[in-house]
Amino acid sequence: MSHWIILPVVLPALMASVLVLALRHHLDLQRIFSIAGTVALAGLGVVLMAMAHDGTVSVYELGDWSAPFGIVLVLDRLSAMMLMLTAAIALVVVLYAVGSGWDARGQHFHALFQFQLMGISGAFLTGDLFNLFVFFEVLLIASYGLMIHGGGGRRLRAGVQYVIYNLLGSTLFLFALAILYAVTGTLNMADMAGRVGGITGGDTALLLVGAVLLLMVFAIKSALLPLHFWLPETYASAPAPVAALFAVMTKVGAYAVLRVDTLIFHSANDAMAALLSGLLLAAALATLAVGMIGILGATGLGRLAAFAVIGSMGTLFSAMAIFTQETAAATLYYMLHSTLAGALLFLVVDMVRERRAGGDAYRPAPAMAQGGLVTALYFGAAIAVAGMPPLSGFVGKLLILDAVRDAPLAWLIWTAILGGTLIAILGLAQGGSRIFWKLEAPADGAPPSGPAPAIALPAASAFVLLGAIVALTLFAGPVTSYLDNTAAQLYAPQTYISAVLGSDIEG
Amino acid sequence: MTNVWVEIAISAFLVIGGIFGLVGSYGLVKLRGSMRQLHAPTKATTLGVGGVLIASMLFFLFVDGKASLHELLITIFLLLTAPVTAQFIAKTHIHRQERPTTLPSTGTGRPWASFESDEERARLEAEADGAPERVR
Amino acid sequence: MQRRFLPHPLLTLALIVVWLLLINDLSLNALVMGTILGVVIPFFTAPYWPGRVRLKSLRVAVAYILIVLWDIVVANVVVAAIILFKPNSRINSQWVTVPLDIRSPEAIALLAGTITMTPGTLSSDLSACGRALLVHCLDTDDPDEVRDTIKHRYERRLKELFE
Amino acid sequence: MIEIALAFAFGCFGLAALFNLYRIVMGPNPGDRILALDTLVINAIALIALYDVALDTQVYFEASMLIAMTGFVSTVSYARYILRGDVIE
Amino acid sequence: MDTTSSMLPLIVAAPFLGALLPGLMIRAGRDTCTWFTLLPTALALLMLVLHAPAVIAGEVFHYRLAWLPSLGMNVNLMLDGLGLMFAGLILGIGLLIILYARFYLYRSDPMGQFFTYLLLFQGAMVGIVLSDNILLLLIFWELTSLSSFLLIGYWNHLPEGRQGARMALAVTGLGGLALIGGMLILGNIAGSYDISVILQNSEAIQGSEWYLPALILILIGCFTKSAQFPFHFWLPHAMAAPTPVSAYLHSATMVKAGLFLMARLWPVLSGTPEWFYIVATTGLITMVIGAGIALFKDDLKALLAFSTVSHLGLITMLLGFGTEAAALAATVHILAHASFKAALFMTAGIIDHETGTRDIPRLGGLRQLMPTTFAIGALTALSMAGIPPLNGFVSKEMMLEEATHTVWAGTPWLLPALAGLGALFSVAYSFRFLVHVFFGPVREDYPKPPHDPPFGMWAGPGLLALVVVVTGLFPALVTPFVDAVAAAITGGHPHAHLSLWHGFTPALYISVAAILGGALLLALHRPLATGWRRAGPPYAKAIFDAVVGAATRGARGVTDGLHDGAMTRYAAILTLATLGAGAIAWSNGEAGPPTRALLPVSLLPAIAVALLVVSTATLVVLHRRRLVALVLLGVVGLVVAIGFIYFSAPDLAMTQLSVEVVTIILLLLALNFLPQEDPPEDSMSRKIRDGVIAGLGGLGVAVVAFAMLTRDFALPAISEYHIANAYKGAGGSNIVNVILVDFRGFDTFGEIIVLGIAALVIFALTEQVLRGPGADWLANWKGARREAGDRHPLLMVIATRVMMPMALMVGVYVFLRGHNEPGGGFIAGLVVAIALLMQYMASGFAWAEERRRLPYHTVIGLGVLISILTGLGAWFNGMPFLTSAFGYVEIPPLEEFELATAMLFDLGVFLTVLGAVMLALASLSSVARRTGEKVNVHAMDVNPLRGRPGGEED
Amino acid sequence: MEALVALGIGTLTAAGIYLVLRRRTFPAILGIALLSYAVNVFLFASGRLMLNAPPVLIDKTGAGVYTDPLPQALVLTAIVISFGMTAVVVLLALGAYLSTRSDRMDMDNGPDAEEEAGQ
Ligand code: NA
Ligand code: NA
Repeated sequence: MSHWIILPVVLPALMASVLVLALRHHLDLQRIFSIAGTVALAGLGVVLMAMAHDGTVSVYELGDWSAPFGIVLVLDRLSAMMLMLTAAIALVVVLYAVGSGWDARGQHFHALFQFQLMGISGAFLTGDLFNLFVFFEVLLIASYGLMIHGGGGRRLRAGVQYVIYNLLGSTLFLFALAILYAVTGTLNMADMAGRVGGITGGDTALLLVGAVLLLMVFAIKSALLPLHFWLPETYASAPAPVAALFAVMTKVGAYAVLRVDTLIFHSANDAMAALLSGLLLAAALATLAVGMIGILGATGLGRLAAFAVIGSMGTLFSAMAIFTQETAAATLYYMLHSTLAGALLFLVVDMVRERRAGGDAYRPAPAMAQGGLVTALYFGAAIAVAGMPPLSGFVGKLLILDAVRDAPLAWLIWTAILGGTLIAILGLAQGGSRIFWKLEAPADGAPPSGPAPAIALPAASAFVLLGAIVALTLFAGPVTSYLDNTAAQLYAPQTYISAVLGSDIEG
Repeated sequence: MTNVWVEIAISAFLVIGGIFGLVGSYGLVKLRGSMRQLHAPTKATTLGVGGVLIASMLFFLFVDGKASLHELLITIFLLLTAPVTAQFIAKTHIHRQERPTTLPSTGTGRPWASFESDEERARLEAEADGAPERVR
Repeated sequence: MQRRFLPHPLLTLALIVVWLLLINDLSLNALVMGTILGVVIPFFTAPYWPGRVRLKSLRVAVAYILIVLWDIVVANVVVAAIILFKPNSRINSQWVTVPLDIRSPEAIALLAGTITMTPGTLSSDLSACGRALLVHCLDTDDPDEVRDTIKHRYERRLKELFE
Repeated sequence: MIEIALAFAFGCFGLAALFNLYRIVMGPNPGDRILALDTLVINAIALIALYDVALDTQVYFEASMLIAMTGFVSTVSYARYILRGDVIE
Repeated sequence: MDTTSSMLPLIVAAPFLGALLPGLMIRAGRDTCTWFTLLPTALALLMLVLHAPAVIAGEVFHYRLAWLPSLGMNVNLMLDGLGLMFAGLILGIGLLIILYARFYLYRSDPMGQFFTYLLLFQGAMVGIVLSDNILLLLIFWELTSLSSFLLIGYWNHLPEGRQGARMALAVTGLGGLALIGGMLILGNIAGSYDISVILQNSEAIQGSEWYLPALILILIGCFTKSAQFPFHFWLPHAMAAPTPVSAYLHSATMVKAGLFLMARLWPVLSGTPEWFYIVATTGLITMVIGAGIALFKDDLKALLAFSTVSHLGLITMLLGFGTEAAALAATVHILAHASFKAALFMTAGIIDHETGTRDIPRLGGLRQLMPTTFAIGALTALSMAGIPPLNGFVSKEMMLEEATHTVWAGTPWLLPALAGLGALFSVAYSFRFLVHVFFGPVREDYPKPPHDPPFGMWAGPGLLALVVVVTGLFPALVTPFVDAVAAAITGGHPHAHLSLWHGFTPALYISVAAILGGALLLALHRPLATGWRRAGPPYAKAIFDAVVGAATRGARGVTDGLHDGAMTRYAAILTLATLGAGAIAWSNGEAGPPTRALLPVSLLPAIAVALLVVSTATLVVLHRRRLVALVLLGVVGLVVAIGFIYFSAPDLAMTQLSVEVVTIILLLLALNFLPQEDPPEDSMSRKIRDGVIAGLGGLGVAVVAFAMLTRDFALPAISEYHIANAYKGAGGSNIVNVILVDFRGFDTFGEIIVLGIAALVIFALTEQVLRGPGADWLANWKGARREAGDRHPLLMVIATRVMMPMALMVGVYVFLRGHNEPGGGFIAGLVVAIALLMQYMASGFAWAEERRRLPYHTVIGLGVLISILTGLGAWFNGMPFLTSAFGYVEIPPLEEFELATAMLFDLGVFLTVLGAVMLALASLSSVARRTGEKVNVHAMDVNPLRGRPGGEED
Repeated sequence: MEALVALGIGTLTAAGIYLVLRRRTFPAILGIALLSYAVNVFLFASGRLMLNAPPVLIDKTGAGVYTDPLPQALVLTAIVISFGMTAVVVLLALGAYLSTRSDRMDMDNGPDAEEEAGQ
């Protein structure tokens, strides 16, 4: 048994404890440790990607209790990739937070940040549904702290909404878990996968309710309509670097849907697969519409970015909801892309807020300092978010359009995605134009431009993200081939199941 | 079953406990006025729970044959806490429903503690020993 | 030294008993553990209990406990009768001021507790100087008698016990 | 005989709980409700002790002890709140 | 015939790579910057020219590089006649434009930025015309939209610049997206996204049911890009761009991308009636309308813009005819238009630059003042008018010739008539350009004294004027080239007969009529213009603005309306959505009858449920009185705990009880600063609405709960293993605790992390709030209620002195026995916390803190650390994280007792819980102290011994 | 008995939802608390109901009748987690109130709507 698998959970936890215990009063040391920890997490991501690369599914039996009786962590291509993505975004965000000084605007930023990473890592790795709940809570509560980092009345009030909404989500999660346990008698996902097929007759209503409620929980995390309401105010109010990290969090929801559906529910029975797929698709298309409309209807860049995230989740899910291997591969590509793009956009939003006299709201303001650089970054981010060439969003959308072409409602998905893109373009152009182009002369006696905070590290972080997006575009070939294999692994769950349960217990 | 007298004793304590518990709570309903009602639970606490706990001790001692005295702990605990809770509730009543004039005089020159404001107390104590309270 | 490490021997003793009751068994293990805890816990909580309390007479203490227990039983019956059979209109509730001779906070607390635990009377407040106790009587026609009973039956013994 | 006595006691404390409920619902003062809750706590302790005897088990003892502790603390907190506002002032 | 050329990617890449140069070189001066912009363009042009002879000879060059093979998106390039012509135009005119721009741009304009955008555009454009993969083409296509957006918005301090840029982006963006759809369909029909493959599949494509959708979508793309009616309106507004951009993008190149694509896909799309009617008709309408509007535009650039629209319509119409001859004509006109129109734009730019205005009514008489400019303008304008012997005449004749041969919906005269009308307008506005600007008297009131520009500025248009004349006089010079292009378009072997004189054909008559009519129209211009202004059609911009404005407002309305921060509605929607989805799921499955024996109903549980229901209902009814609500919450919690006991869950009951009391205290501490009551703000309808939602929710949950409770596990539950192995495998007999610290210790690990984080969040939050505006408010805060005296009553203080140590002991007890009996680290942590709470309530938090300060952060960090290290300890046994070990120890004379690493883990839990609760309390207490609350010196307020000799020091 | 428990869970849920839909943070928090009671009991009930069978081994081999211990462990975890969450949300609501002097759940929308009170 390789201990590498547990490290993405333990390392950030250890780091956070040390930060709280020993380094509470030393910001510089906190920064060094936090960055080092995040770098190490990225290193772990590489190691785990390598471990999973040949298609092996590795299982880590916590407490040496075999599945399904104990909790197991499971590493496959998908979880390794998600970890890598998380670590990459986290590294950029932590550098940005340090560079922009955000981490010094409240207590415990780095500890909360590390805990957040721990929660996300655990969610990607665990092979147990209840343990997934626990890690959801870890990442959520850390996100509460990060969301209100820096304080301020509006942020706190938005924080209250965010927390209460998610508490409702957590409640729903427990309802779903209870029902699923009551029917299947297990919590281990692989074990449950083996069992659901055998649930027939009078238990199917309960099973379906459990499955649907579970997906609704993930839909909340993924901000799918009509469960997305928590997101706009939260993301717009959160410190922008935190919102950039949150770009990963919505993907945790998407990951969970993909994992749970492909592993457990997809092959259970056709009626269930159709039901889940239908509900998800309807939600996805509505999400897409609302997200894109929100981009156009936004009155500030922060809110625009928030709706961009919603729109991207709609796009992502309109492919995922078809639940074929091809759509899964396309979904994954778009997931990588939209995470990077969303994060980038939020970093740009922060750069604007830090420099522009009018903040990120659409009202004329004097030119901001370092405006050229920020404008260029916005342009790149907007292209990526809109899904225009030449960046990976375009490739992702092409992949999605291509992958769903045989689906029954392909025309609708196409229309939604393409129409949504147009609205997004309009909205992004409007936003950019109003923020960066429409200037007003500074008031008499005021300095010609806003404050010029340190830009080297923040800009470098943003450019790293932009570079990653470019790389994702340039190396679309190898990336998609990796993702094709990942999707293939997802749609051949027997490997996963036998790896978890051992060859002696057959599903 | 060991002994009929033991059974009778256990049963008796159970019945006594039950009756006093019931009467105590009935008092809550029947008696008019917060202060009067406050008397009722004392019965539930003392003879009510006490009866049941004694019955329990006897039961485990004689029926199961093992000395089990930990019920005493609960009794001790209730005896320690009941006066405190009762006084606190009485104080809420005094605070909300009574005035210095509706209560008998203390006969000491100073009011009942519930009516003496923090400032007044601080002033008097500062006079007495010159140790002002600190503000943080 | 003793003051530092064994600030309240009575408390230590009580805690050992509590531990044995918790374990609900009289074993060597339990006794050892109980003693350790009985010493360690008061050591840590000592700052919250400055000063120390000495009981003057074990005999008085035992007598006091027995008297109170008996009074509880009797008064319970009396009060139960009032609750069950006396209409509200005929219940004569009164406030009674009990001037205090005892000064030790522990003694006052014990007196107040006794008054409350014996049904029919409730100690409701102290005077701001701590020299009078406000007692509520559920049903009495003679407040002075109540006051005298409290002073003679309980306070006197407590004064013996503590001061 | 013990069974009958147990049933009687159960009935008494059950009815007592209903009386408590009446006061909890009707109030009228917060203090009255707090008192009723405090009494309910005591009745609950008795019920659990009865349950222990009925089932011939001691596994719920700690729970009833904890009820006593928490009941005390919560009653005092409610009262302190009314008296002072800050519970741990 | 197919040859691989590795130079093709270089041709495309040169401008992109070159785009980096101007930005860097601008520091070296404007000339250097210009040189380094010319360089990549010239290199690319050179490489292109090297291929030209072979291409004209019929060779096709290819280049292939796998990019995203699984999708079929690859860097496949192709150079044939069509590509050659367009690439040549793009790069050739590009050179002239760069040169021109060097002199056109003002000193204040950031030139480096301009040239960067220009080169990006150039590369994208070259990419379009050299793509052999439609997905790749799409990328370049959209890139032209983006770079055009930047170029139009180059002068973004001008509102016209910003609006024009966004309008262009919106329209061409719309087209681009339609194009994506169309192209994907096309590729799917053909089975490949490679153009060379698609072109082989004309029958499959035209026979497919998806042909029409694909056609329409692709044409939307082409029409928007090439400004065809009704998408033509963006082009005039793009004129807000600096003139080099107008000349380059909006006349010579980008707007031809749509034409290019129609030409590129001509073999597979054309030849059907759909193609004919859509494309030819659109082209015709565009031609006439564009020309008509151009006549009435006073802005020189607007005039040229609408003229461009018209000419693009002309070419579109020719492509729509679907014949080889028409394709030839289209080719020739593309060349002709590119040459004269670019020159005209530059001329307009010169006039603007040198006179300070391009408003025709303010101009006139420039013939003498700007002779060179006049010469260039006259030649190119006459070509635009289709006057022989200029190249515009050659192509216009070919167009009219084709029009006379084409029958529209059975009406042979319609096309020639309308084409003639278009030509007439065209003559009229061309003459107007010439006459109203250059002729007439010299004026006194030019904004700037006009004079000819420097050589560098007129060199470009001059060269183009030369081309206009030469190719007009000797059209045969370009015949082989035109043949090659037309061959590439049609896939056949057309041959052009280019000449000025074709004899007396109907086309010639129309031409003559158009010239005469045009002259007449110009003569009548003034009254016509007045009429136009009065009754003219609505400005397209107004319509577009109205549409986009409405869309934006609508979007804002929808967005802000839906996401108005009304959390209560969000929660209601969440509930209803859950109920809806749950109901759908439920009805899709089958709910069977009970499969297990139900427990009989007995009196006490019924009473308990009654207690629960009634107190919950009371809580709801009285919830506005917050303290009362909290008391009722305490009742509910108590009943739930008793329920856990009744149903055999002592651990749960203990946890529930201890958590609840701490929760209530936290709520009380917070409530102290909050309003004591909810204002009566809910209408009855709102209450009913919420009541219905809540009732449905409760009903749903109750139904599911009942179904769940009445049916046994369908399959044996995994917990059977836990029961069987708790003692054997983990050495504990309290199975719940064993699950918590061993079987599922990882959950518990996560759980304490949650608690630890909660404490950190609370701490950070409190710090933040106390540094914010809330602190000032707190400092002046006066509680709403009158405070009773006697903060720390004697009775409580004395009782606590005994009870607190006892409670601590209970905590230790609960901790130690947890593995085997109900209890454990978590409950113990809470019990200890409750014990400390008693102390805090007795004498106050700060008082207690001063006597024994607990370093909460350390306690929490230590707790988490102990848990982690215990977990990691297993590694030294070669076991996974959290593997426990246990053994039995005997120290004489004591009896043997068990030691398990799980208890160490539980210690971590204990510490974390304790620290977290205390930190939360400390935070709230620090809020309270900010109100100026005093810290007491004495343990109790009333102490008769105080101040006496020998009295207690408390 | 099962029906009674279902009734109890349903009542708690309904009350919780109703309170969560109130306009002020405090009742919403109470609603969350009630909902977490509801879901805790529900989760507990997923092991079905048994009397007098606490999962404390009488016989070390595991022989005997015990109620399902797993849901109990899960509920314990859930209680702890929801305690942490409640503590955070209480403080957050308080912080929001102290900073803005408003304890409304709903926000007056829009980024332009209100500048932060007091900031
Ligand atoms: Na009494
Ligand atoms: Na409680």
